[in-house]
Amino acid sequence: MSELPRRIGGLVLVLVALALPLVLSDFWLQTGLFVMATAIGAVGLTLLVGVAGQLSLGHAAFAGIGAYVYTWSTGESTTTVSGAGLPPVVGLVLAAAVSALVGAAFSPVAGRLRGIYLGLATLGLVFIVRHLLVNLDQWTGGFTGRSVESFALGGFSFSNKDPDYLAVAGVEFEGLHRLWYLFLVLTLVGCWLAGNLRSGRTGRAWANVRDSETAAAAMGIGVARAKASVFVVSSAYAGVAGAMLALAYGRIAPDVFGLTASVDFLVMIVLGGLGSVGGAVVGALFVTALPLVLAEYSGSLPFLAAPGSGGLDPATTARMVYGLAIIAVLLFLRGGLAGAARRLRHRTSRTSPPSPAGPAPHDPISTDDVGRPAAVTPSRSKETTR
Amino acid sequence: MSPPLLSVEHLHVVYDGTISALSDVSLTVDEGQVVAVLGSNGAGKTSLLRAISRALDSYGGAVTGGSVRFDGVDLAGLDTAAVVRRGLVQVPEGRRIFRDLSVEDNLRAGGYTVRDAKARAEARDRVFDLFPILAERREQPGGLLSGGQQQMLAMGRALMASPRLLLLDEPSLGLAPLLVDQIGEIVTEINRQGTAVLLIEQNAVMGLRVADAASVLEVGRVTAAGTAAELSASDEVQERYLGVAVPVVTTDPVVVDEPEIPTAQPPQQLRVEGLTVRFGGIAALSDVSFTVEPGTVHALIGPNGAGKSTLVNVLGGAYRATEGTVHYGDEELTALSAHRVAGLGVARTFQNISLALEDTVEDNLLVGRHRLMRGGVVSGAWKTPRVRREEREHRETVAGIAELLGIGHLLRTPVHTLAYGDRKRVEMGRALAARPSLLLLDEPVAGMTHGESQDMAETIRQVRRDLGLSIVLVEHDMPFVMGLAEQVTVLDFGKKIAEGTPAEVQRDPEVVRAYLGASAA
Amino acid sequence: MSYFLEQVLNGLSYGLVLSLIAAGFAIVFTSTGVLNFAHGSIVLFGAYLVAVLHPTIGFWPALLVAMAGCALVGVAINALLVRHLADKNAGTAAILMLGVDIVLLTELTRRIGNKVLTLGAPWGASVVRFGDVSLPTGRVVAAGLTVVAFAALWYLFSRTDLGVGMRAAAADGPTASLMGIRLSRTAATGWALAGVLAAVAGVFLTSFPAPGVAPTVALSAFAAIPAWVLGGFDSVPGAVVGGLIIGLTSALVTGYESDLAGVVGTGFGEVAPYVVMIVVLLVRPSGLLGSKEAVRV
Amino acid sequence: MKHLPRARALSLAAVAALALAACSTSDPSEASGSGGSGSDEVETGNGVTDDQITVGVLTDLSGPFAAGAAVQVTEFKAYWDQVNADGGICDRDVVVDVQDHGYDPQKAVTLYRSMAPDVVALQQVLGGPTSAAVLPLAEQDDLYVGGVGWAGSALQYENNQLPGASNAIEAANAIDYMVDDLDVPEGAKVGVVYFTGDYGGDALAGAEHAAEERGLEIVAQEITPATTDLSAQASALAQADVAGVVLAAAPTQFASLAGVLASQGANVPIIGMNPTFNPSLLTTPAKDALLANAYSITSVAPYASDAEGVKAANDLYAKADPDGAIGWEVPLAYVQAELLKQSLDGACESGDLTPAGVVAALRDSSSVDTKGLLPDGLDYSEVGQSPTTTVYLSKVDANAPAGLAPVDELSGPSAESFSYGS
Repeated sequence: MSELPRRIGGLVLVLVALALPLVLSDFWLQTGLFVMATAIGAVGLTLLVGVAGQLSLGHAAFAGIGAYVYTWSTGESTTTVSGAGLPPVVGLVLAAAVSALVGAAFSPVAGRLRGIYLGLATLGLVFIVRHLLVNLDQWTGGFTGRSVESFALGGFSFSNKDPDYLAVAGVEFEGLHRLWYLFLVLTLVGCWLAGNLRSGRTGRAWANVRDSETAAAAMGIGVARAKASVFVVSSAYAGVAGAMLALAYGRIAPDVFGLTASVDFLVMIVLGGLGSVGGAVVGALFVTALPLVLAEYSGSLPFLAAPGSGGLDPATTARMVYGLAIIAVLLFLRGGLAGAARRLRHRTSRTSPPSPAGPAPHDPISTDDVGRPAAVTPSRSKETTR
Repeated sequence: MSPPLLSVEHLHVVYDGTISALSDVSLTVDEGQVVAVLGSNGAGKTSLLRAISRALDSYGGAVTGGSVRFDGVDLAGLDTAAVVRRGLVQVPEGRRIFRDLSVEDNLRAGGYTVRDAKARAEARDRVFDLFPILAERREQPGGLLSGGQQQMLAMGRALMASPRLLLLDEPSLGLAPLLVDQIGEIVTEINRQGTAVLLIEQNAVMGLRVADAASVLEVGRVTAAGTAAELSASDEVQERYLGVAVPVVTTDPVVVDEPEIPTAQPPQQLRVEGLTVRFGGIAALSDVSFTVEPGTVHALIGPNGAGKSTLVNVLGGAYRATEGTVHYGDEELTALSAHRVAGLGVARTFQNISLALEDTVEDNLLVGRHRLMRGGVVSGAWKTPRVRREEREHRETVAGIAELLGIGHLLRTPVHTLAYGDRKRVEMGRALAARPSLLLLDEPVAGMTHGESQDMAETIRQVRRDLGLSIVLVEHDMPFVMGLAEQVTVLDFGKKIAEGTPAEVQRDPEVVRAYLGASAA
Repeated sequence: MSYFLEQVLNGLSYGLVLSLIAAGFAIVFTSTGVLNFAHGSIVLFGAYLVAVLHPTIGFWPALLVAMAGCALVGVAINALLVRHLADKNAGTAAILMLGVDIVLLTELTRRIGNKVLTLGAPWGASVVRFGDVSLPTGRVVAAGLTVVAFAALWYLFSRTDLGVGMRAAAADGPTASLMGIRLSRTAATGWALAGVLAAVAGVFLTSFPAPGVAPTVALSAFAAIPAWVLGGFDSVPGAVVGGLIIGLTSALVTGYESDLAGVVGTGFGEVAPYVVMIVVLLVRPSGLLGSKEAVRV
Repeated sequence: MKHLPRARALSLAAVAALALAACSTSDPSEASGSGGSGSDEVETGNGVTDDQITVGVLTDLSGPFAAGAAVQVTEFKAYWDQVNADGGICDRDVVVDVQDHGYDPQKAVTLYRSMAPDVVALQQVLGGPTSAAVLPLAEQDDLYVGGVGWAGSALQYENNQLPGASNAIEAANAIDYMVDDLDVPEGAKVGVVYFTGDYGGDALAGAEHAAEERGLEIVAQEITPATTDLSAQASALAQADVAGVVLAAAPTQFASLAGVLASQGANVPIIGMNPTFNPSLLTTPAKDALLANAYSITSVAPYASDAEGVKAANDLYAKADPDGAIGWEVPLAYVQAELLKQSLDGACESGDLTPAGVVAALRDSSSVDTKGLLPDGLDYSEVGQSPTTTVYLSKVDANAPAGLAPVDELSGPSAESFSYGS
């Protein structure tokens, strides 16, 4: 049984995550906040795309809605933008709820479209939401966006104030440190909930809808309902992720939730391994942290030209490395990072025999459902025939 | 003596690294010969052709042993296109014509490898001579042709490459007896013009009539081989494909004790009345009526393409009826969506197993419990004590079901590592897990060995006895049905042609004709 | 009235350029099942090649080289990357193309810098007048060349063996390979065709009335996605229809922005194509001319 | 195994208890008085050691503005090298820490976090969305941020230094110039083509104010940076029969708009805002149209200006990178470094070389001169208003260095009457 070592490993990770703010610099703390925020979004998306097989390129739209709902509901009204001035906790709940509602409203569209058609329809959602965010400027602050109130819980603020000074074991705990713990709790709870959903009745229903809507219906699963529920859940995750991003930035603008962000979410879950909650988190770490770390440290790589000297400068190299890393993972790691990790575990643990290569992970973009088989997928059906 | 044109030696084929499709298959085709390979669904006939054409890759299969030699050359290492260029061309099962392309363009695609314009024109003239109807309809999209014409187009398309050996995969599939005879004549004519033919057939009579020699393939092995005449006379072939010699096992009257796992509700009467289903103008079922009494096993049989699967799909709510009704007790199934039908206690299996491959057997079985569980999204996410308890209870239940089906030891195993027969059992277990009062089984033993079929038959009997439910059984395998069902409905070309007890049906001249072809009647 | 007419002509000519890009998406998709997120970079690459080469070899030869170059890049992407994916499915292929896009775009951006590279197109900034309506000459040439390109595509697909083979492969790959059609070859041809179309489109996206080659051109190519989708994923004629609809929509929404701003806000021209796309998909889930097959069990 | 969750909960509680035990809410640094004093009398803080001052630059070396940013980085470095050669500031050498955010706000915020503890000021944060993300954080940290662009929205931050007149002032001056010198009659229509966002929005606000003052009517057309073909916008403007156009966009849009307008026979003046002109535009097909109709208004003196400061800047750049691209970035980079130097000097003099001290020094200066790089008498003492109302007007000219021939320094009546927040 690999359960026990896994749990111990998880416990160690949590303890390390708890201790990290004691030693990390602001750069790493800020990076960690972004990673945790995007991880929540990626977990939501992996439920939608990986588990239930509903391709979405519009995840950032829901994150944007969450971010703005949080910012508006917790913000104070000023001469240029309005705000409801609600407590931050309420704002967080509202962010999840409103995103979920929009997800529910979109689910009839999802019911009609499949595969890549659904993906590109959701792509449209990103542009429409962005348009609204820019134009509804009395709520959103328009193109330039608006500032975000810091999080607070019962008089304790997750910023540099209230209390003005807080130290743990001699390390001063500023806003970043405090937010770290808030985000850690949200991330752990988010992953735990997603894991429960995935392994329970709901997750089985979603997976069956993905594999075959006909078979799912024959098992008594209401296909339309299952699709709606997964859209709602994943949108709620995106909403929370958006609120977390808003907190991590301190100021939000519509451009943060554009096409790039949507695509990044998708890259996270594909790199991580579709349908795997852990994979989504690792994917978020990879996609979010790698460019930041490369940007920060590429200057110390010896073989590169100095910025502005016209040669292959660190920044360009960092971006290239990021692109090449994506390509390399897809070319060499079956089932993404989670798949590679699974194989590594099998190889290292003597007790379990090396399992044969698993089936190709489910492919949400495959056109099997809409018409012709994609040649990349040499029409291998999920069915077994002899 | 010159070497045979095609020689297959000790061929082994495996799919997905686990599922064995062919074991130690050997056969030869000589220049100018017609050789038939007979076998039922899932016997491995198509895999054999794919192996010969080097087309296994795209289906996840691989040759793991043995060799295929064509004209003395080992085909290993060649790709499909190279095989075609050597003069070995296949007509795939189900015709697979390019529906959006015109007849002419279909032929053109067939002649893709022929670079010489003159040779191509000649080949086309030959095809139009052989199939005048294709010349008439050359401008039309292939999809608009009738079934028989499509078969002709598929054959003509292959002949465009002027092959030395033509591989035909079930050309008689779903065709009316008269057309089957016509196709048989065409095969003979093609052969007379100098092309050797390897013919794969379920229709043993048709296969044996045109072939010089034949092999019988059963679950990936050659179980009989010889000249066509020898095989026609063989009892085994008669028994296997005609179901003639099998004594009818009279099923004992069912003693309904206290069932161990009671059904949710007692089974109801299933009434199918005047059922018609059309797909784009083509009638898959016309005016079919029958009744399944509560607690009985009712078999639906008929040749390939008779409409059996369509019927199951209507019963399960996957297809809409064009006309007619289906009632289960007081409920009209034809008015309900599939998941509501399932909610009434109607569960089904699929002909092509439809399981979540990455998940364990236990998780797959739990899917069947879906309709009986109550945990929602919110309670499931937070794993409330009630949800935990429910999950535990249902896991215990499906463990019991797995034991009943003999797969208890596989509960924690991912499905993709299982052998074919076990997957069929998981599929059945998932349906049973839904605690149905009516179970629809779509070809539960297709592709199983004789021994496995016998086990499955025993399981089905046991299930009915222990769970006291009605079973509608769609099967191809006649002897299997004869030993199990109380009532049999025979379909052919979407129409009901006979009904009665197994013994009655077996003697019905219509049934014999449908199964054996026009000339046998 | 002439204002309206001018917007319509503008929209249609821009739409034809979009349809070249959309057709590239459609051809790659039908021949290899890949959602080519790097297509925009390939369009930019084509324009960049013309901009770099035209001073030495002249505009038209440079265009020919660019067409060949883009075709080559496409073929190389397919042969070196797509065919070697660890998980051969359309989802990972799409993400792979994102990776390719990042690499290509970064390098091109670095090379272009903040300069506006010019193409040296012979038509310069001239315009053609039809009565009181004027249209940039480049657009007229674009329309003409696009019509020629689509005529050539039609000829290829309906009159040549290769084209018929590609259609057969797109319709049913495994069966086509049983006819001796090498799928690797049809796939390579598809990528090459898309590259050629991309180079042509790149030239017209960056020549007058656009000022020249800048990295944002890769973004403009994204505007062709709604055109592709609403035409139908697997349909080249659909790409033409989709391109025209999207071109017309953007031109009219932008041209009448001041009248529309009260209703839909400013900058709606960017969003309108996606709105049209979603509406069309809801009415016809597989696009206007996409093939739809009955879903059977 | 079943009680592992409980074990986890227990350990969590243990950690929490430990953390509480180690907690403290009284600041030790407050007790020890002013920390970090150097050996001399000057108080120091982040980014300043006994012999070194570190200033930060967050720029875009891999995104859309990479090329222009590279020019500026080169000029920055050359400038500080020169200052260090002359003895440095406050007896310390100045070191520039350049980081690349690639026009990505997420990177900008993260890099800011890593840089903030180690710099005394941010000489430059390039880009609208990136500086919008960084400015509020820098304001919390009381850190000087230089030359973000010229959008009025940045004026509200006390720590922000704007190099010259804001976009609204530029646009208002553009309208004034059209009326006063280009014979645009009262009652005429003037087009404003602007980028969505703070840059364009600010320019539109200035133009609208001026139009009201001068009795003109505005025809506004919003575009995005992805709009490179302005046919539709040009047609709409020609249809409205505008007598002039103000453009707040980027070079590609400038060329497209000028070309299309001319091709439609609308030969009206087009005045582009700050970063809208680029010498390479004169190789495009729109060259003739630009030469005939295009003007540029800048907050910083153009490259071809013969002011002393501009000459110094250009010479310095020519020495640092003889093959480098020339353009408006050169004087801008120089003057940004110069402005920061003046603030650092001021902070040094007042004995407070901390980040807050640098901001205070900036806000103390009500009349800054920069040897003609920026208009004289810049007033940074009023937070929220443009430091000047004077701008530079140039005409596109193929013979001038960097393609712009200086015409005039102007401060029009409606630019002077413009006020933020009114």
